[in-house]
Amino acid sequence: MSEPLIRMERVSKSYGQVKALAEANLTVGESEIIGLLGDNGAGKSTLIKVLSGAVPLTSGEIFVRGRKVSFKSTSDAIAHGIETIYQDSALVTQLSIVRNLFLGREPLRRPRFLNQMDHAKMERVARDLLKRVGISKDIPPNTPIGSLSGGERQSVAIARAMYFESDLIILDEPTNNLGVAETKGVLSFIRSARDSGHSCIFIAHNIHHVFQVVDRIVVMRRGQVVADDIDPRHTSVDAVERVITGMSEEEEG
Amino acid sequence: MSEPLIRMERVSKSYGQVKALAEANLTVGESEIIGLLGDNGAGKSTLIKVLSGAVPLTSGEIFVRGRKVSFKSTSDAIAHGIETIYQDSALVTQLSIVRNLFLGREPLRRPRFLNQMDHAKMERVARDLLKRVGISKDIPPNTPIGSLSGGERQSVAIARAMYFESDLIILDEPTNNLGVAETKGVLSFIRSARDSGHSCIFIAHNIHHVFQVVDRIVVMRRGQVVADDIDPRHTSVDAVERVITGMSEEEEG
Amino acid sequence: MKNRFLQGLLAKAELGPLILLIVEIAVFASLNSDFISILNISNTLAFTVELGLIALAMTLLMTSGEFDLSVGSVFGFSPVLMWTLANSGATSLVVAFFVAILIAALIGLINGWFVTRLKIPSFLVTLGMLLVVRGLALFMTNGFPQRTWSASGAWLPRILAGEFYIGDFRVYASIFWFLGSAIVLGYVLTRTKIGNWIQASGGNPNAARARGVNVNRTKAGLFVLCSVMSALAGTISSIRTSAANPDSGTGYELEVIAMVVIGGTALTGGRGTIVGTVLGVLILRIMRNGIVFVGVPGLAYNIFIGAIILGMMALHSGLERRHNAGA
Amino acid sequence: MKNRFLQGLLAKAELGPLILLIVEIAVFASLNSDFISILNISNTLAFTVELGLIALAMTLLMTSGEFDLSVGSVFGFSPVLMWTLANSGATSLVVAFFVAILIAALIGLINGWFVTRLKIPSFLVTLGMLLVVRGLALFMTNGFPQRTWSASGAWLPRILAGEFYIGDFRVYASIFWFLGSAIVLGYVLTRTKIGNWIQASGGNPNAARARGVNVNRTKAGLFVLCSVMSALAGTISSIRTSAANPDSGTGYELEVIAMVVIGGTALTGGRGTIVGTVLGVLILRIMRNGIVFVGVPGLAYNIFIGAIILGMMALHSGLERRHNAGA
Amino acid sequence: KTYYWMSSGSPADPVWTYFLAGAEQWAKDTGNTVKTSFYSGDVPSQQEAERAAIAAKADGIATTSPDPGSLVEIAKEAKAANIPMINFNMRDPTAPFLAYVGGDNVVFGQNWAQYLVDHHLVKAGDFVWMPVEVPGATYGVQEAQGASTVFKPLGIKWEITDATLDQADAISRMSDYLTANHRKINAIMGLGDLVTGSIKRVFDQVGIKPGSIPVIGWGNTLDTTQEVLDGYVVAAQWQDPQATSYVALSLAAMAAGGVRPGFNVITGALYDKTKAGYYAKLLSTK
Ligand SMILES: Nc1ncnc2c1ncn2[C@@H]1O[C@H](COP(=O)(O)OP(=O)(O)OP(=O)(O)O)[C@@H](O)[C@H]1O
Ligand SMILES: Nc1ncnc2c1ncn2[C@@H]1O[C@H](COP(=O)(O)OP(=O)(O)OP(=O)(O)O)[C@@H](O)[C@H]1O
Ligand SMILES: [Mg+2]
Ligand SMILES: [Mg+2]
Repeated sequence: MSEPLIRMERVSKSYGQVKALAEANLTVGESEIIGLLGDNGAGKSTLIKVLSGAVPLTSGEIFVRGRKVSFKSTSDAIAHGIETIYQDSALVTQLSIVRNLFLGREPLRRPRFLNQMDHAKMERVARDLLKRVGISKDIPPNTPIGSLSGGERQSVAIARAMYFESDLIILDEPTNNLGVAETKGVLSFIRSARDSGHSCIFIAHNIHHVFQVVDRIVVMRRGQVVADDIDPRHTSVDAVERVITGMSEEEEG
Repeated sequence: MSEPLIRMERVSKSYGQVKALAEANLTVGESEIIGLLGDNGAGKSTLIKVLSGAVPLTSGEIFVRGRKVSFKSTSDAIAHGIETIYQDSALVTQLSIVRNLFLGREPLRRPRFLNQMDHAKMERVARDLLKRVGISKDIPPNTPIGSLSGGERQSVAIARAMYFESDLIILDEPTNNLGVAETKGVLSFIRSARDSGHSCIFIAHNIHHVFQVVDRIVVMRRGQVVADDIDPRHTSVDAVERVITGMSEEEEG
Repeated sequence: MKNRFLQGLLAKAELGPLILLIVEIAVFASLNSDFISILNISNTLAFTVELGLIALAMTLLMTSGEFDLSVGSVFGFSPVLMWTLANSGATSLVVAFFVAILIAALIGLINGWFVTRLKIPSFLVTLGMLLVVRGLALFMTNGFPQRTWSASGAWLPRILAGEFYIGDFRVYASIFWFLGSAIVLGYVLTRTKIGNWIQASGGNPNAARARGVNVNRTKAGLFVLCSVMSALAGTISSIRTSAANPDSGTGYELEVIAMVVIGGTALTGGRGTIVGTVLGVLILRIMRNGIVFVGVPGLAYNIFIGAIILGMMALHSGLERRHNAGA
Repeated sequence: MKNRFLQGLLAKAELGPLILLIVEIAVFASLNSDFISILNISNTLAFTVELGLIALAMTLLMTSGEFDLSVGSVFGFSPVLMWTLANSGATSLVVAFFVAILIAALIGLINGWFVTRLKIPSFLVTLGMLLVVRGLALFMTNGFPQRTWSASGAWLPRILAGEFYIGDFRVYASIFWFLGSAIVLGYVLTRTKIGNWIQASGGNPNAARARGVNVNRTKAGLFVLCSVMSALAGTISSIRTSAANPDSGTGYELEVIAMVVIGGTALTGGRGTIVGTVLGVLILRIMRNGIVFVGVPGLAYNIFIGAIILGMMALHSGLERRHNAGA
Repeated sequence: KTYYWMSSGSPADPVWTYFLAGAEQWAKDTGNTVKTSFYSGDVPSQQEAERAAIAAKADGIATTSPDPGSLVEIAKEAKAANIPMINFNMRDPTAPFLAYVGGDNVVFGQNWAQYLVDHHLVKAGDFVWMPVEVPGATYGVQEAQGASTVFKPLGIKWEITDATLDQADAISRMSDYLTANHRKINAIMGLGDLVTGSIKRVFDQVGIKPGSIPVIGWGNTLDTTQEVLDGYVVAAQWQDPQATSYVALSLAAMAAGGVRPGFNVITGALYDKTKAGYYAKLLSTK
């Protein structure tokens, strides 16, 4: 077997006394969609925060395509092709949709006087993206995030990940506040990302959503990965729920 | 038919140009659980914000047990027995779980010197409540909210509504960030609330959750109530989804 | 209950300032042995507790997410008003005192009204109020300091700022006002319903409002408290120093806020500690006193005060980080 | 593009201050006809643009969620340093100027370092720095004002603060510095990548960091900008008034922050407007000038300034509310 | 030996730099340690510091009074602790100091007003503008009080305005006032050194010719001596700032050595164009 895209080995993370991650292992292959499940406080968000450089790990190692990496900040992870959509969809409420979409990766235009942004391009791309995630078309791209509904905000965060097609896209509960139409948009986005050669980690509490798209299900409990090779095509929702709640130890499909 | 607990008539609400509510009507009976569905931006949160006194309505009328009311603030609504759990689970991150639970309704103890709080009672009740909502028992009640996971925070907000048993409990997407075990806790709480004579409005995007508990489904679209008498026992999930997305106008069960 | 209270006192937020204070005292004492003489301690305490009274009220106000730049001007204005009334023969000193306190309360109310009703940032409101009150003091007196007849016989001055001797140790009555206020306000902040409301108002006003907490009234009340305590401090100081100058109190606002913040109260609201403020008050005042002892040249005085504030903050942040290690 | 730029200028945030400014000018002009005389306008502009330079930089800094209380002390310190070096014969005036600017940049860098690396609130850091820098200026000069040889021939003073006459209307070169800075900084804030980063750093620093924005470097850079602009303003002012007093600039920090806030920039960060700041600068300076013209009693000056700040804020908030009606 | 030199003034006030220079000169000449400090009119802070000096067992203290009457207790405590305390520059007659060195602000104010009247620069019914750095500070209050004893009987009106201790701001405010009121102002009395020393810049800014409005006031800075020579200021008050500090510390040292001074030293002189050169020379050899 060749080196996977991502390999996390015996990764631990403590917040003071709380052991949020206890020697968790995870691999993600090329063009693979992983569904990461687990109850509240299982450590899912912490795992992907470590992987995206948002918090430093206490111990353990991370490899990208077999090369050991050490992320000091999210920019490091972004530079390695890891793009993340956080659970609390980290948007700047005062800024407009367009500005949030391109924050940190603003397209520039000539003349490069003081790095001016290419507003025309930004707006064009934004309109297109908003349509793709199914946000209603009457919201102009320069609306401030602060006046959007919870679901609309989530959609903006998704649109951002769509645009910056990275090797690995991590989505922490992206469908949480989404309605029926928007959810369909996200799920189809995940599928098309895989089809064009990207990998995804998809965290969600709605197991039905996970079952619809992922190639492989990973379950966490109390900071550890307790099952990492559940095939959604050969397992029932109920069986996975039992693994999540720990009612049947190590039951896999 | 005698007067229902809540009757909202032709309620409208505009944010500047945006018409978030356009003459919406809603009734809630005694001991009834309403499931409020609708896509992102349909106006669900706005409707219940108006009902809970958080935002003033632009036009329309609200009746509680047939008496016309006008809520100037959330305290007015609370005084009329309407308790709300917001979508963004309005907690104070700097304060502890206990203090958040009782914020605004602190139990006092004798001697009433400067209204001292009854810490002993508060902690006792808090421990009990946290157990009932299924939060892991090793979280002490004086942990600050800021160090809880997203789902744990939601559970705290639920616990609060459980304690202050009001006539009407409004839950705006309470199961969003919840895991399997916690979701079960919330759903069973809703059922037991009804059984003890309280009414509930339950907003969720996960239709499966809604189907498990509610007596009646109300669907909103573009600021209006487009269906208000769907019986979950005689309708399929798919049929409701079509009403939500507007693919089959006015289709009811 | 007692035990838990003590435990609360020694919570992490106060540890940094406590260590700072101990280090500071050790350094100054080693440089000049007269530094911990009875005379010097008594002397330092006198003015310290006056500023401390303001800092205590400011702690609550800052916990609720606001602050008040007008405290220094009220500190100067209130005694001037009191003595002007008393000297003019219009009223007795006692009545004049209560009138001054009442006017101060009114000033606080106006601050609170502007901030909570009109939603103007407290920075601007209280800066405007600072100018108005300072101007009023000057205008009312034509710039002249007021006579402060030595009021040794009257009961009010005795209660506010009378001298007592405990052996050789001279204390002013004001220290009891300070200690009393610290205990009551510390109790209010940590143990009572109002305290819960204050913290919630500063931490997440929308959430607090949604729970039925009257955020506006809470904040307005704290503005009033802050003004009244400043007026009390000003009156006490004026009686003790027998001076009532329309200019006194200039610049105290920044010093008081610095005391509160050094003590560990968050500038952004939501988290406050009275014990920390008491430590912060001592840290800053002892620093000023110690610098006189060490004999820093007059013109370099500010360099030292500033450098020490920066140094202490760096140390403070180091301690905090060690405490929260792993986060 | 041009059109959109103009449209941006007249966005809602700036409407309130614009109306205030127009009302203010109309009121003063109707009360005293000399108010809009050429002499008075030229007089008013001279000092206005000097403070304005600082306010422009402060706008960017406050948009990024920080502020700087040490600007006034740098304003005083830099010219004193420049003249001390030049007068001692150690260097030429031009070299001395660049040394002073460099030292100011260093001061800004230290502020930025303390705030971003040690995570100490900018209030405390810059308050400490204010004291240190002010103390340095006093200590270095022994408190004596520096001789400012009338440098009419030299090119640097001419470029910085030379006089020009347009008919009877006297303008100083500094107005071009101000206008130039306003245009460049307004452009940076609204049209460039850095501007986007500045707003994001103030609005939600965690979100910005998660997107790979270097929040710390952005803020540190703005602290440097703020110090350098203060130094520039101080030097210009010193050349114009031929005075280099170690204490000049005292209290400017509050006035500058008030200008920025009146213009519509949020005290809490995330939202800033250069056009608003230009209006805010004019509003406050014209108010000070106009009050003298209307002839309020000398000692009541501060009462009026304060009351007008409060009144304007009330009006401002009224306008805002009307604008956002329904929300 | 260790002496404390404690000023109620502001380090920003140019005149105080000359007072300070006198104290430093004395320290150098005598080899004693002099600890200097400024309190900018903050009474409680100054009282606390004076008590700290007493607690530190100073050999002697030279101090100015922030406010007449405010150092009574302190002087008593110093006396009790056997520490000689000399009052200089700002007099506090009610406090039991050993001696006073300096001028009398009330008399100065009176002299300025009298000078204007005697030289027919103002007459009954005229208006005099009195800018001051810090309204309410004792020196300005006392000077205005002195001037009023002359002006009031003649029906001469005056107004005190707030210039601030910041020179750029002071020039700006004074220019505003002068632009607005130049038609009604008959004379200007600068109640402090900073405002008097800024007159030339203000006149130049507003375009008023030197001498067209008579100016009188403090003259302890090179700026003012130059203004007198150039005709902007008709007469200015000299106060011997360096000598005042020097003599006050000398008296303290003398008392510390057991010789108690039984006298006060009164300083000051009003100079015009003819004598200004002499004082300019005195000041430039700081
Ligand atoms: N900043 C923090 N400080 C202290 N403890 C933390 C912090 N963040 C998370 N934790 C703790 O670490 C554990 C794991 O949290 P994490 O957010 O990774 O869970 P999760 O699986 O994402 O849960 P959820 O489904 O509720 O989002 C929890 O017990 C949580 O309380
Ligand atoms: N404060 C506000 N200012 C301006 N527009 C707003 C505001 N709050 C809501 N809206 C708009 O009103 C409409 C209804 O919003 P609302 O939050 O009620 O939707 P919702 O049904 O709760 O959606 P979701 O499922 O995403 O939470 C949306 O278009 C939203 O953008
Ligand atoms: Mg999570
Ligand atoms: Mg909603």
